Amino acid sequence: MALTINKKFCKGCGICVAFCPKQVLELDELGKVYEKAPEACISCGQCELRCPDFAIQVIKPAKEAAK
Amino acid sequence: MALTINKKFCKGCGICVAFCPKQVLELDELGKVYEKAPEACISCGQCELRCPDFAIQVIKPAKEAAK
Amino acid sequence: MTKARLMQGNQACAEGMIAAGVRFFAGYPITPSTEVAEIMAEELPKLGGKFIQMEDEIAGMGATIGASLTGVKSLTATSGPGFSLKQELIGYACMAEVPCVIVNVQRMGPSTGLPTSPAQGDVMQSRWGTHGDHGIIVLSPGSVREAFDVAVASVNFSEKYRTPVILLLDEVIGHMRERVELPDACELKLVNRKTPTESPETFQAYKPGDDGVPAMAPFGAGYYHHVTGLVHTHTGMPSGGGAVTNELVRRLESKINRAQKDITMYTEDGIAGADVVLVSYGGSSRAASAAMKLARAKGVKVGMLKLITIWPFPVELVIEKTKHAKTIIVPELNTGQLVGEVERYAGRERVVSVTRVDGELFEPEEILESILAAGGAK
Amino acid sequence: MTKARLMQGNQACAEGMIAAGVRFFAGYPITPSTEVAEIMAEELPKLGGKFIQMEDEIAGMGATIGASLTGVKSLTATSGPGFSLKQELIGYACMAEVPCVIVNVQRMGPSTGLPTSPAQGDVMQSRWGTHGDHGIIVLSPGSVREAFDVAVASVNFSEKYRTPVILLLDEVIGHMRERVELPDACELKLVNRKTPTESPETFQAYKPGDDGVPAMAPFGAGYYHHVTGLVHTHTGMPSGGGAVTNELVRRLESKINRAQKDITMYTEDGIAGADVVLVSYGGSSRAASAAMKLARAKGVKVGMLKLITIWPFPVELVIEKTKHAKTIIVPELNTGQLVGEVERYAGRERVVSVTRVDGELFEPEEILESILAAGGAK
Amino acid sequence: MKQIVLTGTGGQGLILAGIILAEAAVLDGKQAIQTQSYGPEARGGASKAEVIISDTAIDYPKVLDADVLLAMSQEAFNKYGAEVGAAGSLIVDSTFVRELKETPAKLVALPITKAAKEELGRDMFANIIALGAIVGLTQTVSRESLVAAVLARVPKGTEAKNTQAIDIGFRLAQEAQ
Amino acid sequence: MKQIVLTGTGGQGLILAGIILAEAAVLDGKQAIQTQSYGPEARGGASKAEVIISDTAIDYPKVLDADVLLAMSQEAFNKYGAEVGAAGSLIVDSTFVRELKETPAKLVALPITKAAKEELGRDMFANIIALGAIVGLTQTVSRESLVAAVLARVPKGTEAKNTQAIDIGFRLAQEAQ
Amino acid sequence: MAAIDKYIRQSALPHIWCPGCGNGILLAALLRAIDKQQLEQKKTVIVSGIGCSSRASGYMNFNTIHTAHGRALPFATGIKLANPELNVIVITGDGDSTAIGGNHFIHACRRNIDITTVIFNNNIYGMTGGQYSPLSPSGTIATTSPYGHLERPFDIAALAIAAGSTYVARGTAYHAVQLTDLIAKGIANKGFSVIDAITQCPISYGRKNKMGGPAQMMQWQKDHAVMVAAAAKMKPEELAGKFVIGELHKSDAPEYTAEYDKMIARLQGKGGEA
Amino acid sequence: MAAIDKYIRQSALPHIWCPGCGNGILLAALLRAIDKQQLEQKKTVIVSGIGCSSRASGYMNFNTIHTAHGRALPFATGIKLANPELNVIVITGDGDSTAIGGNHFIHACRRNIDITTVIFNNNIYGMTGGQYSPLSPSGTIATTSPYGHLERPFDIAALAIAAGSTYVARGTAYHAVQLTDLIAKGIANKGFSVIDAITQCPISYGRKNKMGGPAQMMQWQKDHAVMVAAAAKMKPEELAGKFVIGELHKSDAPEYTAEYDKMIARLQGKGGEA
Ligand SMILES: Cc1ncc(C[n+]2csc(CCOP(=O)(O)OP(=O)(O)O)c2C)c(N)n1
Ligand SMILES: Cc1ncc(C[n+]2csc(CCOP(=O)(O)OP(=O)(O)O)c2C)c(N)n1
Ligand code: SF4
Ligand code: SF4
Ligand code: SF4
Ligand code: SF4
Ligand code: SF4
Ligand code: SF4
Ligand SMILES: [Mg+2]
Ligand SMILES: [Mg+2]
Repeated sequence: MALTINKKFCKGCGICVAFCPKQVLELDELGKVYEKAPEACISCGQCELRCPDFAIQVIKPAKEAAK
Repeated sequence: MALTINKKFCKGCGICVAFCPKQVLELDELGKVYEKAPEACISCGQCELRCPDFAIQVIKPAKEAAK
Repeated sequence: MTKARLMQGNQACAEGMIAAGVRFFAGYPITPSTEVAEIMAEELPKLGGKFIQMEDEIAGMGATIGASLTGVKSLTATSGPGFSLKQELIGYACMAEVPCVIVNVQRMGPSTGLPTSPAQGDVMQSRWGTHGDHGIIVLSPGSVREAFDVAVASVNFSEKYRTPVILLLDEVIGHMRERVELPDACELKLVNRKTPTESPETFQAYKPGDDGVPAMAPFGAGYYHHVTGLVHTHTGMPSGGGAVTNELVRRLESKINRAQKDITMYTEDGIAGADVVLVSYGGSSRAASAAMKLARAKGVKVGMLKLITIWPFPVELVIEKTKHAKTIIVPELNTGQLVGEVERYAGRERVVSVTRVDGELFEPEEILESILAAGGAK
Repeated sequence: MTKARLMQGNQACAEGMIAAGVRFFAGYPITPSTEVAEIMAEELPKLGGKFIQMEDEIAGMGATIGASLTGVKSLTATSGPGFSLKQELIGYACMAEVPCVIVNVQRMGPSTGLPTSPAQGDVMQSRWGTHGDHGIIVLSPGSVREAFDVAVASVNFSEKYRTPVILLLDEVIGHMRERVELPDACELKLVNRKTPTESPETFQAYKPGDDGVPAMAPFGAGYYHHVTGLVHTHTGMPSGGGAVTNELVRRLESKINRAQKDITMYTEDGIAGADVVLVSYGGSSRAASAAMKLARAKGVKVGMLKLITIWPFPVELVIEKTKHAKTIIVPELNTGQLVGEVERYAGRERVVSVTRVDGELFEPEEILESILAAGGAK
Repeated sequence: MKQIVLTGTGGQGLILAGIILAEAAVLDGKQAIQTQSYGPEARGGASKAEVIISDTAIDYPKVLDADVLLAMSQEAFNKYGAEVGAAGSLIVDSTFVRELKETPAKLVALPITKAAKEELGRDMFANIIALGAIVGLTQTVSRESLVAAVLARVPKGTEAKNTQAIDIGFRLAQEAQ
Repeated sequence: MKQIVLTGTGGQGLILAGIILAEAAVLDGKQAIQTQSYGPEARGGASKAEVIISDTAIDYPKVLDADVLLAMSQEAFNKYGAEVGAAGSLIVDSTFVRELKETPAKLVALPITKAAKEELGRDMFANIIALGAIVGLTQTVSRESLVAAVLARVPKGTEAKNTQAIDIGFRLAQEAQ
Repeated sequence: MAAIDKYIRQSALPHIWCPGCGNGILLAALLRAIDKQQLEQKKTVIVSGIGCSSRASGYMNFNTIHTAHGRALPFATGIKLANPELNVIVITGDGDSTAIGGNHFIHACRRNIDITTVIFNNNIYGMTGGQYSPLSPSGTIATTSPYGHLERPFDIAALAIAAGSTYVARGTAYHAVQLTDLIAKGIANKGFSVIDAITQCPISYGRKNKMGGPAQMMQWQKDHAVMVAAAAKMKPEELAGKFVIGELHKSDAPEYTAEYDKMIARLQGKGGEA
Repeated sequence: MAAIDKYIRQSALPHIWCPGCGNGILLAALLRAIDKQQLEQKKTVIVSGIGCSSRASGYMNFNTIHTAHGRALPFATGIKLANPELNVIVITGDGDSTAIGGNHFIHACRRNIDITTVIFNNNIYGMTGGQYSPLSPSGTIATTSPYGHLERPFDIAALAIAAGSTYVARGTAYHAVQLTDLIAKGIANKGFSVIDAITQCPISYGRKNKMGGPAQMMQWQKDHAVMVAAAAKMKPEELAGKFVIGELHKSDAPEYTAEYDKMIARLQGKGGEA
């Protein structure tokens, strides 16, 4: 999985959802983010970049692969 | 006489003396302005214009003549 | 139909100001006073009045004084940090004798403190915050209805005595909503500053009347007088003369002190025969009242003097109302401020200071304890 | 060779500051304090220190606090109007416990007042000028030599107690030149703020020591702590907790009050057996001394307690030194300020307030009159 | 005297709910006081509104002994839940409060926000549903006064939905009893 | 104890003169205090410096009873002239003080500024001449200390002229006696 | 002078300024400008701050107020907003307006409130005896910069323009006739007008900076000022060390109190949407 | 995020900002810029004022100080001047920096003191619940302008340039990568640098002004920002209603603390005349 989500920090603002180019993300019924379509993620980092709450971290696949 | 000088107001700064185009004015020994060469005065108004102390008034000859 | 409404203290304060004729407000937002500004922004233009949010509190104070000079009743509102910033110009208003009202809705300090928590930490500052000797009037309401009444009174006093008046609210009263029935506009007695009876040629802008207060000509009315924060003569022109200085500085204080009776607002409850007298003011008086009733239920003879006017400190009143008390309890949401005056005038031995500074209102139990300790010990 | 020099009070003050280790000054010119700034502008850069004239007094206060946070002993100087403007940030320094010294050379107020005339009108303001409860130290010298000594003491106290200290000069002492012999640098005892003994990992920036004062790490030393004017925990991080608030607000006052003995500076003269005790401070003590000698020559038993530390008000000392006096006379160049504290603690009956507010120093005769009236009446 | 405490998070409109409740009491001819406490800062975090309703003058404005406490979020439940005792009711919005702790109070769990979303399409009606439920459960104020107070406060055009919200609240209350 | 008052207008350097006089007294091993009073404002108008010299500690810093009063302008003479009594001396600069009033004091009129202009070419030495004259007339401080104090204060390069100024002052004093 | 006599409180003269101080020249220019614009005397308010320059208000026979240091503009804003019928003129020093009063200055510019501000700019704090001001040139010797001033001065005209002022001009005491004209135009502008009036402080600036006496300082003004039209044709090198005088900026923008009155009219249903 | 983890006080999170508030995005951009410039952590000081934005300092693992409203720059000036070795970064709000703090702002620009100031510009007073700020556009609905704001906003970049700042840039929360870059360049500039960082306050600004939710407000930023290079090629009509982002100004001028140190060296005879 390319994303680490810290639900405790997520405030459900929806910014990551709106700007994810691949519609990977959605809010659950408690208003917290989750990966609806993890397989679509291209690890572009947009969500991490714009999450105001330090709630998403994108692990770059390049690094993963190198391990 | 074209000038009314209020010696009480004059502080002897010398500005009028310096900028009079006709060297009409000078400071006396108490440091107050007086007309050394009244006849040379052309009523140009420079002294009144630049006196910081409202100590000189130039009576325009035109007006005088009209009376 | 009843006129009863639920109303917030800050709103009652704002409505009182408008009812008293305030038509100009200049200020800078700060919690927990902001509602006063917001209501003014909404209401004043509808009445042809003016609201302006200035670049800071100092500017708010300056514009308020400026507006008042044109003859308009003027107001500003703030809280601790902003009140500190306004101090220089509050002194200006004292010196130049410009009527205006400053609302300070106290919050927990010092410094930024706890912006949304109640305290009564600015009591001494409201008297002494600006440099130099001066007199000032400070009123502190203990209920939403009083916030309205005191707003009206503060405008009236400022006009009558040509002085800044501080309306010292606290977060308890300012932010609380309670049921009120407000008087009709026609029931209110409004005071306007004296205007000159003399012609511009003979009028002296700072020549006091018999009451120590000079008449005031609004800018634009054809009186070409000078207003300054320097020591000045009766004409308003600067002077460094000793006699002029002495007369002026003493008068700024005495015009207010001599009117102490007129200015003093208070309520009392069961003072006669009380062994214990609570001297209370503002938000903490609510807890004191509750404690008093609990104590009475336990058989203690306890009364309460609730001061609304806290400066000039009502010396005679406090002496009179406490003279038979064995114990005087002064509960305050600070580390003990007005208690100093009570000690000074009633004598230290009988006075108990009850304080709370954790950002919460007293619980009645805390005050009750002191009452019982006092009631029991004697 | 004698080390005697003729020196102005403001200069002695500035030299005392430098001798005490001040290496940063930020301020804004204002009569009659400007000489302090001017001397700093001249001397500090030679010593590798920094002087900056800021855009206003508020900025001067802010820069002074900022500089102190880097570990440098820092100073600002002003007079009434500027002192009023600094009040908000003085409260910040109290709250964030940043050592710094504020010189206020008092002039006649309120407002612009008489900029070049003496007064002692800021005595209450120096204690209560900022909003919210806080403790503060205020020292007022009565001679040029004392201006030097008190400058050193003010820096020392600010460092020791991590608090702003107000050096309350007045125009009499500030502008007067008199013969002084100053101590050598090596004779001075200098105090530096405590620094952390713990590592950055365990250090808590606002955890008080046994003396109620936390150790202080300078910015840049590797301690990543937070400084704020909000109520904060021992770590320095904001908190609205009641217990945290109570502990902090009370400690800010108690750390100073508990050190009252250490902080109290005074001189006394002939208190034992005196019927009349003068309680005096600052410039007016010079007239009081002269009056005392005149009275003694007339056979009156009169003594004097000259307070140098005026806040925290030296309660025990004043009680002790006045307890046998039949009359206590408090001469002040204001309408009666510190006299309130004397009345509070010594009892109103015996206290006589002698005041002068015309922009001139007392003449000895005026005070003598009160002494004789008191000496005669008893 | 009735003491009611409404808790939740910033955006849930609980202070407004408190005001409406107090206004309804005034319409009933009662004395009423409403207060709130903020966290250390204005933004986010748990929020709390208090209402006291009485037939006689009210001295002390804060709730000392709650008759009803509403918790609309887990955080608020954790923080304030213990403020209601055996004699009182603890109403929780089961949409958000998932982990319940022991309480001596009468516990009533209602799907308040869920109902708002499902039945009215927007969670912003949750506070009004909560009011309906509280009044339904405790009769602190009259239903007419509640309706009047709500309608006096809400934006134009939302009157119908808000009346519906009150009804839902009453229904939830009834279902729970 | 000697009490000396120096009065005149702003630019005449009388405060500096007061400081120098007090410094000379310190050099003599005496106690000394110097004060000044400004008008209501810093600029222009009459200026006044006071010096008290004593063998013992000085409590009160202001002059109560002047032994010497110097008036270097008409305005200062009018304003302060009466502050010196029968036991004192009133020294006036006759260059500027043209209208004399009755005074119980010993009146000494000296052409101080005139001498400065005529003998030293610039009126800025008038204050030092005045000091020379005062010391010449009253021996308040020693001549050596006065010279030392003056030289310690004046700009480099003007030492000779200043020493000369003192001499002129002493000469004027002598001529007057 | 006859024309401006009625605008002067004769009994307050002579004024407190030092011999040769330029403030009196500027004051006269201002009075002539008021006369030129034929402002109604009783509807005219003069507001000043604190400083030598700010004492000018005391000599002027209008509604006058000498406020606190730096605060003339907030007071003036209150006066103008409370009664827009009044003509409000502010007299301020370079320190008063750009040091302690700098914030009020830029905000008054931004609001474009109809106030005319004349800055008596002597590059120094005169009143307190010569400390550097935000308009002191780099290198200035002042009592607080005994080793030469390290900071750069503001370009006050650029600042006023950037902040939104709709009329900005510069003149000097030497060019007193032109200055009168520039002030008159400032008064005529319906909006916030700034006139940077360069003047000499021989006592607290001139002496320390070896500028000579008052007349020499005015000669310096004459020699270093370049008219705006001439400056437009000069190269930067030629302009180095000189300063430009004349009308430097004029623009249009809504005036604050007029906008406010429109809002009131709208709310009271007296006017249309404006 | 790993790179900036060490710059965050993890125990202080979650932060106090509302859901969707842009402050967190700006904070992350700033931390990345600090990382990019490899500032020595213990020699770096973060100074903030008062406001929602100014709470950022509390989350940053440096020497941090949360000062008083509007006063971050005077504190920062004291810190930098007392110890020029420290890297000083100021975080401030639009109200904090241009309302109450406006004077300190222009003076810091003028002194060109080596401080980097990041303005978290949400066009409103967020902390106090939505009053207009000097950067609120005309017409803004705020709690203190219920009928639409009458004043014009400052052009903060023009103001900073006129006041003397030597680096001025503008970015947005949406353009977070570019913003990081602009801040990094500001830090690199030896002098006073200003970064106007446009951000969204959905609660106190967005709601009242019908801007939609946080994502829509960021979309607005995207749609209305024009890169400086592109803007240069556009006509004024095309730019109307848009704003320019990127590096807006860069110039050279003596830095204040460096000048001060040279003066000390000169006085102590350690350096030549400089
Ligand atoms: C709050 C405050 N700070 C400082 C002063 C002292 N002060 C009076 S005037 C002045 C500066 C004057 O400079 P400027 O405005 O340029 O006027 P000028 O005297 O040069 O005409 C200062 C610092 C004051 N009166 N009030
Ligand atoms: C002296 C003072 N005045 C007013 C306030 C109240 N106050 C706190 S933050 C703020 C404005 C914040 O606006 P901004 O700087 O834009 O920051 P934001 O909250 O929008 O990030 C105000 C007016 C204060 N704390 N101190
Ligand atoms: S990394 Fe890119 S694609 Fe993956 S979830 Fe985040 S925004 Fe979407
Ligand atoms: S941007 Fe962050 S806070 Fe907002 S919904 Fe996504 S993860 Fe949650
Ligand atoms: S009017 Fe002209 S010529 Fe006559 S004295 Fe004045 S300046 Fe000289
Ligand atoms: S300009 Fe005026 S004050 Fe100066 S010397 Fe001439 S008349 Fe006298
Ligand atoms: S000090 Fe300067 S500005 Fe002030 S009156 Fe004297 S010459 Fe004019
Ligand atoms: S009020 Fe606005 S600026 Fe403040 S935290 Fe909320 S969204 Fe952010
Ligand atoms: Mg100036
Ligand atoms: Mg903002």
